[in-house]
Amino acid sequence: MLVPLEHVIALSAVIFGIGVIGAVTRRNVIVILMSIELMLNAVNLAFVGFSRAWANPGGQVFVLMVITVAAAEVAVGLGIVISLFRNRDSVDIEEVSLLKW
Amino acid sequence: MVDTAAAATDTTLLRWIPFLPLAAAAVHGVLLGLVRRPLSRRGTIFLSCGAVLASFLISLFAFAELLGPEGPRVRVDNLYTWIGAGKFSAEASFLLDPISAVMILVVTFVGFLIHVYSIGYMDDDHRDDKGFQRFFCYLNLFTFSMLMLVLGDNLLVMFLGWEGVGLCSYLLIGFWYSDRWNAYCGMKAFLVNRIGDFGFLVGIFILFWALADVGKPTVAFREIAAAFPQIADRMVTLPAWLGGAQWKLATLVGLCFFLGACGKSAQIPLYVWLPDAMAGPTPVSALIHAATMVTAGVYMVCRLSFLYAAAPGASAVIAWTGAITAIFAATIAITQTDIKKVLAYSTVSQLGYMFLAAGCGGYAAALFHLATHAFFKALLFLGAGAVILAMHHEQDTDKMGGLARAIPRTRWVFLIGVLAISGIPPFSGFFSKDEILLTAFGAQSIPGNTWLYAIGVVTAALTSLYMFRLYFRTFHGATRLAPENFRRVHEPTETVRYPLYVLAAFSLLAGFVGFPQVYGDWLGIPDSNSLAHFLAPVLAGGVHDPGVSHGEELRLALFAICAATGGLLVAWWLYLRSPELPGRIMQSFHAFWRLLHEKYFVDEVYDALFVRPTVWISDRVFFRFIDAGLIDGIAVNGAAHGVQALAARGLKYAQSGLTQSYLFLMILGTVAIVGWLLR
Amino acid sequence: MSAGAVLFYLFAGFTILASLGMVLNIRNTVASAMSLVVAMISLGAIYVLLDAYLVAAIQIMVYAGAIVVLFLFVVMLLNLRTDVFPVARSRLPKLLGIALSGWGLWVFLRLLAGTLPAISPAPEGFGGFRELGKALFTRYVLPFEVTSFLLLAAIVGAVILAKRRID
Amino acid sequence: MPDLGVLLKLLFMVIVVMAALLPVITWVERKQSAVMQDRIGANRADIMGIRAIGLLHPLADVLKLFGKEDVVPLGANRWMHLMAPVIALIPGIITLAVIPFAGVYDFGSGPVSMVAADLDWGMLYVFAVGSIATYGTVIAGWSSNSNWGLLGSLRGSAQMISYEVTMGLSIVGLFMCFNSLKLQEIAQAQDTTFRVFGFLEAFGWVHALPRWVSVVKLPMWGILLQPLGFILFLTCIMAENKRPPFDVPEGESEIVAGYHMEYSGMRFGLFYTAEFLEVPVIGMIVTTLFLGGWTIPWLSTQKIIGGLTGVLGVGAATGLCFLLHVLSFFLKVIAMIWLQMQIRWTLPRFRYDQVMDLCWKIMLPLSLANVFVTAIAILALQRLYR
Repeated sequence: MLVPLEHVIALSAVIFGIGVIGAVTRRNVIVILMSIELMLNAVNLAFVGFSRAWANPGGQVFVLMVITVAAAEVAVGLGIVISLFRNRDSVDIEEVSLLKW
Repeated sequence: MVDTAAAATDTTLLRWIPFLPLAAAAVHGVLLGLVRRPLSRRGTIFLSCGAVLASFLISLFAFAELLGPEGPRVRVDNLYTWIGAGKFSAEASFLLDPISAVMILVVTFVGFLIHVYSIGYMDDDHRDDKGFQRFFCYLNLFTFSMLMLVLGDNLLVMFLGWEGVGLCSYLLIGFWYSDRWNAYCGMKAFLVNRIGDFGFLVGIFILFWALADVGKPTVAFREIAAAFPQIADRMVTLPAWLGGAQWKLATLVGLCFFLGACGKSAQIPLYVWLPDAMAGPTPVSALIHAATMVTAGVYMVCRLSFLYAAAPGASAVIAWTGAITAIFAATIAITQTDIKKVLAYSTVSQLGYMFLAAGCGGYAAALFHLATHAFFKALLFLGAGAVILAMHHEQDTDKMGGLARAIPRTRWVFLIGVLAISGIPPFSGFFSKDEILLTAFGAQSIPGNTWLYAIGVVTAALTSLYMFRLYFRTFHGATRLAPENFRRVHEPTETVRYPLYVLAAFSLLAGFVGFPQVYGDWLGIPDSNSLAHFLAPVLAGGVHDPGVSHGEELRLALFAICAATGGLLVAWWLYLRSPELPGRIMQSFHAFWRLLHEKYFVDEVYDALFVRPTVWISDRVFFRFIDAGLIDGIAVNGAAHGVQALAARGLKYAQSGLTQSYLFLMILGTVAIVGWLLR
Repeated sequence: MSAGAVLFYLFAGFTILASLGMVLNIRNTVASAMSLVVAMISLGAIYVLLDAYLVAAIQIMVYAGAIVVLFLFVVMLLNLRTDVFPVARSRLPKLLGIALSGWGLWVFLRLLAGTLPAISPAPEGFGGFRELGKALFTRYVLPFEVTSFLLLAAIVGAVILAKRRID
Repeated sequence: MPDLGVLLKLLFMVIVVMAALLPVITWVERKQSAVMQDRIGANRADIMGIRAIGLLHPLADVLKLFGKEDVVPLGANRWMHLMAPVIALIPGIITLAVIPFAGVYDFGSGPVSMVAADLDWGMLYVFAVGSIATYGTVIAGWSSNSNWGLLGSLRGSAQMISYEVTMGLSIVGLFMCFNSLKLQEIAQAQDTTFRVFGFLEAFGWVHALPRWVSVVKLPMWGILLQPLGFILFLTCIMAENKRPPFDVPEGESEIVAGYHMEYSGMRFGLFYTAEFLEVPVIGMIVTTLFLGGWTIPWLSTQKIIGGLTGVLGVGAATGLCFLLHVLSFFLKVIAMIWLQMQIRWTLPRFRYDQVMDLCWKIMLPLSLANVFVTAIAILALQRLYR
């Protein structure tokens, strides 16, 4: 193998961290969804790395599952975004704070 | 001693005996409870009676199978492992040995007859449309439970049936629940039985604890019997709050089990529920509260005979309790006027006889009397039921008299029953009661066994006295009915009458299965007491030898006959010859008469001692203070109010509605966990 | 250092830069989306380097080809030229969150060193569609089916949500 | 590091396509439209009076486009606006890398596969790359700050995503038949023939069949195994290319020029090139998948080489065979290009909703049905022949 597994996992961790930061700090709902996608990708990378390390296809199978789930999530999430935009004319997530005391 | 722990033939026949009635009951229950479409009368009859008849036939077959080959007469039908925990495993399995064979025959046969009888008896019950099917549903359920009880291979299955019959008795006593009094009686029966069941359970626990202590954790009868000698003689120290005395384990366990028997079989001090149980329909009184369920205690004592044989103390207690109960109930019965009450007290008294025999070691005698009593007492109850039907649900003998002309058939069968219970030869009661008295007379191991015998004889005299009193007051003398009512008295229908005939035949002949050896020697019949020999292999002590010479035995029998006839004559003199006499006696001994008539005020005493304090405590302390005050007030509502206040003060501000703050908190938690895991 | 390693670190750099670009570009949503695409494609390349060919192809097809296009589609549908939002209500927790996640990341990376097995050369046909297909339809068939149901639910949900009127 | 052979093959493809095919295609497009519309067509461009029936027009176009000013409209996102055409062009070019333009030959130094990158997952690669092409459209329309462009790219993205789904499903059946995703393998698998009524043997009365039954043989081409798949795939991939009749993203009569209306000069030329580049690429893919790729019907490689060896010796025979294969490949490709032209100039533009309905309501179910039927047929045949 070309690089040690640690580096792969480290890369995945870094990407995940970036995704977290994006999800926490950005206020544009769409960008938040993107950040979530980024996190999912980080997880996928970890899966692939491990599945390569142990020569076990299971990890890649689960990557496929994750991709499917991501697609579903995006479809629904963007649907929500659209209806949200229709109602509030904004994609600022802090606009959507009705459900509180 | 039972040595058949290993030698048992497997069979798959037995399971059908209890399960057919269960299936019938289940069908009824589903139709009534879920589908809510009651079956037609014909269908109900066919289903229930058919199920019981089938299980009776199967029982006959199994019995024949059992009689066939010599050797260990034990059949086991193992369904599955009910409870398996480590070394301990309780099988859901049925055991057929001579004891349970006799029991299932009695149960299914009498049960079937009473099912048939109920067709006619419940026919005029129009209190609610579903009543008919509901009644048969309960009857089938009872039959199932009773069969579980007698067929159970281990204490747990037996206990299952034990509770089941208790439940069914509750349901059937309060069958006409619209009447508060019936509901109350059912409740009373249930609660009093609970006390007994408690004793039973404690017995099981102690026994199991001791067996596990010697490395044989089991509840199966035969294994217990095999392992019992190891633990029979060890001493148990009661906890300090029970006096901390040293008890022999066998005695302790035996007494615990006997407490259960007292509850189920209505012995002092727990007999009070049985007379009130007469609130149920008469077939119920006949089946449950005379023939089968109340004898469960006797059955249990015989089933555990190996235990009681090793516990003379417990046996003495049983014998004395039985004797005292017998005479006690008999004296009460003398003054009762309600036809069913009289029979109820006589049942208590006869059960006392059985325990007397069992306590004195005559387990075969006890079972013998159990069987005969099942027949003639069922006969008496059903006859009483016929009378009650004829009288249009009038039970008070003060309003009867001279019915012999109106309902001759009923009168004759009833007479047979009376003769049988009074112990007039050659009716079945004579043989069984005689054997019991003999056993009591010969039981040297029991302190004061001669007194037991004396009590037995006196009770026999009293028995024939009150039974003939009942008979004369019901069927003879001048009628106390208004003429137009008297004209409306009529014979019951066939389905009511034919069971009476069959039972009459059996109460006439059933005695000969236990034909004493004395007369057997006259007629040159070896082993004439076939029942005893049949039961011998599974009973402690085998064929019980009272150790009384033949001449002595004959003299005792003569004595008993004299006592019975004496009672008969007294009754005849008092209630036919000079009917005004009882009134005068009542006047002169009024206080004593009242004492008897009010059943020694036992109910009142119990009410004052136990019921009222319990009710007071549970109402004032447990309900109003603990439940309503502490639990509802402080725990439940208090917690709710506290949480509400907390949330309203500060917690709600955490609910900012900002999705990202939630997300942030989530990440906070995750990071914390990860950090802690990786620390 | 082998050519594969060079490519790996190259694409790793691309990925990180693109992700940062996506997160930090606070003016232009489409630009964020585009940098996300770059990240996806570089990840796909990394998958190729890790012998996960099928996953790489699907990564590019689904993520780059469909999901992000969907993002762009929505952005354009809502016609968000630039997203300038009023001042945020809560900054502190976010910064704290960043710090904490950074710390957690650091701990993780520090503990990562030398804990994982060395990677052996991949067996023949590893990561190919044949092997994965076999695994997917034999051993993991239940998750597969369940995921298909999830997709169905998602389709229905998306349609219902995006409809103008629910009639 | 890629060796020389790979580079050579790639260069061969790129040069052939870009330098030879593209200009010709533009010319053919003009001429064919003219023929079909009963015009003379482009014929005025000349060098010192030599017109060469308009063959110089492509050159003139290129010169003109280079000469024009490259306008970036006001309020546009400059970088993206500049990048979009490149993104649009790249996928078409790099797709060429996996297309086998000839078979596998042994010139004495081991077998050489005549494809730049002989990937196991070649077809997936094609899909992946093709899915990137969407961005060109999307970015172009969005970045050039214009409502027409925005509408165009909206339509474009929706259309391309939708048709990718059906495109993928429509050739699953083919993969089942050839049991591979490797384009070279698919092509080789088609380098043979199959007996039309061969399956009748399975019923055990083949001896009762007339003699000619086992003589009638057809080349094992995808189009013969998967006719429905062929139609679906061709439709989808043409829709991907957004040329008429699927040119709703740039419908001149509705949204002036759609996503590239704000482009001018060579950047527009790049979009233009991209579209025309897609045409031969599509032709190549379809040829490889459905028309037997480089194979020559009824003449398998072994037959050719075996037949010619006696005359020319092995090396020359192989070389000749190679040339023949390349020839047949490009003939088929040109045929496919002509077919696309035909369709492009025959059918009018669909309405947008028609495009979507065609994709989701007609072709997707059809492709699914195709997959099922194929699977069942394959299983049945396996049963019969076992």
